[in-house]
Amino acid sequence: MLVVFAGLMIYATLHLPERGNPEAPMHQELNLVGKPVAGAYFIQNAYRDAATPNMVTVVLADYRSVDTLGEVIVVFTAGVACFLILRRRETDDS
Amino acid sequence: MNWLVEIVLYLLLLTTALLALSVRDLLAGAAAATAFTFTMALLFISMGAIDVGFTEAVVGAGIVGVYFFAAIYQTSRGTRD
Amino acid sequence: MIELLHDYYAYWAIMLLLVIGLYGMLIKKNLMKKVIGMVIFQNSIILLFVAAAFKWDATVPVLDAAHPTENVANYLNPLPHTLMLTAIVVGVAIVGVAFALLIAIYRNFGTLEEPELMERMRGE
Amino acid sequence: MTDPWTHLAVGILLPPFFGALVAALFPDRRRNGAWLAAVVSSGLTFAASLGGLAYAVIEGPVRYHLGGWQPPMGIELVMDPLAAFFCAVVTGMTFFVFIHGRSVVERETPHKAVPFYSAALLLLGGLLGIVLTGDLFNLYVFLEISSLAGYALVAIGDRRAPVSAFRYLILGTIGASFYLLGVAFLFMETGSLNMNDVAEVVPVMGESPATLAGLVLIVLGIGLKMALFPMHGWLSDAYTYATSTATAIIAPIGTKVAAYVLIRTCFHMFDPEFVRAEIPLADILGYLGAAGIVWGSIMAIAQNDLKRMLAFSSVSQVGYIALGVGLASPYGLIGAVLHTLNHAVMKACLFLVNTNLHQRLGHTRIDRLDRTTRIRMPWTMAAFTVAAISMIGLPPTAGFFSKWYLVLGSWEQANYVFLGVIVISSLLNVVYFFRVLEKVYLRSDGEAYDDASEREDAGVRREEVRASMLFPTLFLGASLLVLGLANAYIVIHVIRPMIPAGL
Amino acid sequence: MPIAETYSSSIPFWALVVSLLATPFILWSSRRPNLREFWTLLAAVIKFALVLTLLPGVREGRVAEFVLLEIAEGIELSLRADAFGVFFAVIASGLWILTSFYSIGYMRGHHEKKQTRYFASFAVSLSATIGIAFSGNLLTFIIFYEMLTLATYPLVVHSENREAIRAGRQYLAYALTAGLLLVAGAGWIYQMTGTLDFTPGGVLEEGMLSASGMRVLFFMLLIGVAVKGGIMPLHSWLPAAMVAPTPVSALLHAVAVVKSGVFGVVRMVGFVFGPEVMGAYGLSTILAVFAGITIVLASLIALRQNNLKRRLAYSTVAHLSYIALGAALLNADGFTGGILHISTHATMKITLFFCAGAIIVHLHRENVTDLDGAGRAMPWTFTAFAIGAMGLTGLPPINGFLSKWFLCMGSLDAGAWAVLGVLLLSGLLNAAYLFPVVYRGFFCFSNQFEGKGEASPFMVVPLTITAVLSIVFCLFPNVLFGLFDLASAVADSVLGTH
Amino acid sequence: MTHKSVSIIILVASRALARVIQLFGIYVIIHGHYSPGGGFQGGALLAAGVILMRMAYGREASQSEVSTGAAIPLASIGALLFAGTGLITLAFGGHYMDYGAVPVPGIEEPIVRYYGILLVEFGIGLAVMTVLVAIFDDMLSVPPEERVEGGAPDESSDPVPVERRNPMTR
Repeated sequence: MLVVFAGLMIYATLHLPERGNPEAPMHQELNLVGKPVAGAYFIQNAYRDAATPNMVTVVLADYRSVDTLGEVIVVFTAGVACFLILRRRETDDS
Repeated sequence: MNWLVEIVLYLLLLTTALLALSVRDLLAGAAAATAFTFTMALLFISMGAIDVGFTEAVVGAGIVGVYFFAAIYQTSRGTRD
Repeated sequence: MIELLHDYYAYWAIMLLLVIGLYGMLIKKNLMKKVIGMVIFQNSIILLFVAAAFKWDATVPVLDAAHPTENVANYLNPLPHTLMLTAIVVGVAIVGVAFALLIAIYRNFGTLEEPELMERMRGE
Repeated sequence: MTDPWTHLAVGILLPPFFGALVAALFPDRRRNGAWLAAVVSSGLTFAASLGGLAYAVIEGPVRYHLGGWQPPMGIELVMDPLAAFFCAVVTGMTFFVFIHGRSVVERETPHKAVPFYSAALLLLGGLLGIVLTGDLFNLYVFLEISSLAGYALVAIGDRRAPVSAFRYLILGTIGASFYLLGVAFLFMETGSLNMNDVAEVVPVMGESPATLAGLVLIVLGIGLKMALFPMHGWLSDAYTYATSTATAIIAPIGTKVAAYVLIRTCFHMFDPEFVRAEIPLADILGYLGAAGIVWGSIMAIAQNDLKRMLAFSSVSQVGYIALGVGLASPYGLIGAVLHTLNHAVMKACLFLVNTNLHQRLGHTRIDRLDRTTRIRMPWTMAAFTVAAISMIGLPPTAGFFSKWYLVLGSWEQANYVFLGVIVISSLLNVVYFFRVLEKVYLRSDGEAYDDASEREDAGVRREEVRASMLFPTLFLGASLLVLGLANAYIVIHVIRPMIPAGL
Repeated sequence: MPIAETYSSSIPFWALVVSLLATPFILWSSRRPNLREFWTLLAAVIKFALVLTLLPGVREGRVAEFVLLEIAEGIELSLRADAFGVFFAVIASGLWILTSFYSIGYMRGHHEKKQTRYFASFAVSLSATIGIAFSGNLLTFIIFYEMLTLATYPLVVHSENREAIRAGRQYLAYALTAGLLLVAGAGWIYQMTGTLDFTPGGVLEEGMLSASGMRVLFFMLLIGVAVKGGIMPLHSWLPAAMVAPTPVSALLHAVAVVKSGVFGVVRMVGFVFGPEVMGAYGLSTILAVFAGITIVLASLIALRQNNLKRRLAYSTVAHLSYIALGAALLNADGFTGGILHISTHATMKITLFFCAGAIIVHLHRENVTDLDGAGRAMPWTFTAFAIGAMGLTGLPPINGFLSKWFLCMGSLDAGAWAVLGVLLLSGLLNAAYLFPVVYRGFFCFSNQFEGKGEASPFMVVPLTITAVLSIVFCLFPNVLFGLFDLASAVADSVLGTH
Repeated sequence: MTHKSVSIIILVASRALARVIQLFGIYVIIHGHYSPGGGFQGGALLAAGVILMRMAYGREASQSEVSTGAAIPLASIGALLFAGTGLITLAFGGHYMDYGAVPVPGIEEPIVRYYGILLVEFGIGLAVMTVLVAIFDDMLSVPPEERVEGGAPDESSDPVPVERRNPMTR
């Protein structure tokens, strides 16, 4: 079954845009219906918007800051989860 | 030239992945998994994703590796499969 | 054919990795092996995103005066990179919780082998 | 410049997260503070959801741009009636379970009440994020928040709980990763992560195996999270071995939100016609749902533990929702959405009853329940009765009406299999609920029915659970009747506006 | 087709809920039996009075309507007190008063347990029955139909022994399956017509479905209602349910529940399918065949029953099919006779059950063969029993004669000789299984009941009243409530004749 | 792992290395605007330093940096710093997380965003560091030799087929 799955996946990838092609939809400035595409916008405007050269940082902490907030909360959740699962009595101060 | 390096890295990835899953010593498996993530980090960097590569190196090879060892330390090391 | 190989070999390798990871998660009987499979599985998806962000002849997404930003093809797409930063962190969090569960299981049942575990659970 | 009420979108999302973070600050001896944080924040977000629902229904959908960035750049929250409705359902149930849980949590998870509340709130926040977000990747992040919190909540419980939690984690991760893989395909094909953009681009782009693969992977991943029929294995153990409050929190809402994503993906992001024409995805979903309904019911009959029975019944009820989605018609959607609400209320009520029983009796084994149970806890059992009747789907309780719409939808498409399944499963529900009711209300076989046993019954003291636990149970039970009678109002004013134009 | 003038009135609603409102009071005063039964009687009297206030309007051809709320999209929870509904409601609520009195005597005389649950369930059942009577559309009907199922379940399992629990399970299995088929069928009809309102003459039209589709739909709905109506082969829960206390058997299993079933059959035939569709697709023949077989078979089985209540139960099964048969004839006399039989059978059969209950409580006898000489101990009771038996057989001057007369006329009218034969044959069979009881009571000498007098007046008075009513309604069919006019009005409205 | 190592080389090397790693971590957080790195990577590095100390010196080491009991509340504060920043922007009438909406006199909007990002990165760093350490602590909260108590399987019926040797000391 896994082999079949692999075959199907590889078949599906054949219809993806070629790797590294700058003409791929996600690298365009406008998409098929004429709306701006995020990646190009970030490259062009990141420094202007936040005075920070590292585009990844800007995207991370400004454009998509809620993703990052979610990420921090995921980490926090993991901490709470491990606490719940593993820790014993140590915090028992009664 | 660049993509030759990449192919080597891909092959390394496949090797380490299979190795990590097939060895019977879990500690060796964990080491292989760490190698896998580290190769992954190299591959990221070779593709120009320096941030991702850096993170993968710190986290995958560092923190996750430590967690692996700690978990194995807390449980058992041998396995039948 | 070479063209096809050149354009798509990365994806194929990624799909192979994916299936290897899936195999580890579903077929392997040792729970630690399942976690290793999970790491492989997640990383292969991350790799797919990063491979998708790749453009030939482009530079890293850090502003560089030598490359004007007007030409988008000069820089790699920073969006997937950002997403994958998050995905890596999420992956670590999951692995951490998985280890916590493994330790808890081992404390309770003294084994991480699935068949034995099932046997001992049935005894409850 | 913007209507201040549009901030309700983010107002729904934030309280649980702040609540979780603040709750974690309390030391164990101040655990009541954590409880208060949980109740207050879930109450706040419940109020905000109701407000948001009213706003979305009256004023139309809200698109809230987080960080002030336009959608393809930034992330947007979409608070349309569908999303607000699901938020209200999810937060409402959690709110009542929190009120109910105060003493139970302390007893069931000694010294860990604080992280318990924190994790529960994170679960709630994650689910709300899934519902509200309009961004594919953001959804993944929230999905993982809720999943991680879910694993943690499931892992505390009896000795077997970590094992079931680990299985849940493996399958949940596969599900979430499939989802992410699907997102990768869609992203590479369309160049956008915004659901709205994807919805616009896909028809222009035309069909492509890669897009289809993306869709299938997303549905597959969400199906895993939703415990859709062949992928339901994790659910029963996870619900059974967890503590009762944890189950009461997760069970009513966890699978519902996955169902929501399914609705969003199949009807909003992709044109329903596309879904129907390219691959019989909707049909497959429907038939899987039907299979799940029957399978879950049969398994529920075989169980001896009340909690486990309810868990299998969840598999079956999720099947109803999938069946409604699979019908891919207005009636099907109405049925699915209405059933989400009804089932959430029913399951919350039933699991609270389960908790109450566990609190007083120390077990929830069906073969050890008898009429003294009812004499001791008459109100709890009354709530159970109402909820059971609703689960069976008898009028005028809420459960009947969601089935009614599903029946209408099945007739509309002349799908006799679905129709038969709905009928048969109701009968199976009768079997497993009346088995309990008979035990609780009637004498067991051959037991003497005379004055002596009457006196014996009179000797059993009434020891109902405390008011803070009883009130939410009864409230949910009573609201089943209200929901049943008010369903037309809900359908016309709230659910109708959700139906996408394409259907 | 006469368009009934409708007016808005909340009386049907109040008539419906009054017994529902009494339920909490009944539960609350569980420790004070007198107060508890006071509530029951109060509710019964108020309900009857409210139903009676609807009567004049209905006789003038006006229909009280009350829309409570929209119960599902496009469908309202509407109560319509049309002639047929009021007809049924008058019978059910009127007999409830008598049954309540009788229950008090019976339950106390028999030292039954759980009397509070009993009275509460009884009150809810009555509400559901009135709801069925006044239902303005199929969905409302289904809602009350299921409510009735649930409310009577505690009554069936009342004695909580193994037999009762088994009977309860059987009852639930039959009734809930039936309810689901009704739901499914209702969904289909709504899908086709966009309405579920009960319309005189039917909502379905020829050509809406293929012949086989129409038959399937008819079977779904028929099975749905026929389970409660006890049409064979779906009758078997009814004799099993005779383990319930006798007043339950009397009111619910001779009047309210089973009559709800046949009421539903008539509603389906006359108000959903309509005579044209019924005739065009041969559906009436199907119904007639089932009903006819039921009548003969059930009568034959009744002959073999020694347990008095079971014998009466099979008799009930047979007589319910009279009503279905009347509806299946699809002409004015048939309809009138069938509908009239709802009322006539109610008074007669309740008399018989009351008698059986009195015998059980007072003489502790359940079998027919043990009743030698009982008539001398309980002359009133056995006289009443004789009247009921005569009525069921179809002898004048008991009202059973009247309805049977019309049924026979209808079958002649329709040229259905087989139906006529069935009716006559069943009359003979009725005599064969009922008169032995009377015979044993009065003419077989035994002194086993030496010194036993009549049962308590709580029981004797109601059964005397119902027996007298049986006679009165034959001699003066329009007296008090104008039942005959109502029945023929219903027939007219369905068939579109004047 | 849970106790102080016996090897002097490990002790000295880890102490030195840990400080370097932590310093580098702080640098990575602050310099994330210009080069790869940011709150997460820096936080992970800081955590790595602490974990290294704990691995070498036992569980009680470096408690002053991240104490075991206070880790989760500290993480909560870190995340609150992040989420609270968004709340401030909301208070100034912007959308959630719209740093530009905060009117800081004399500073242009992009610069406000610049500092907003920095603030957020600190929050991330704090949360990530503490949580990663907390998970490590939790994993080692019960040393292997004590773990028989409280729910280990019945030893008499269980032949203990698993290795109990400490994999780290081999």
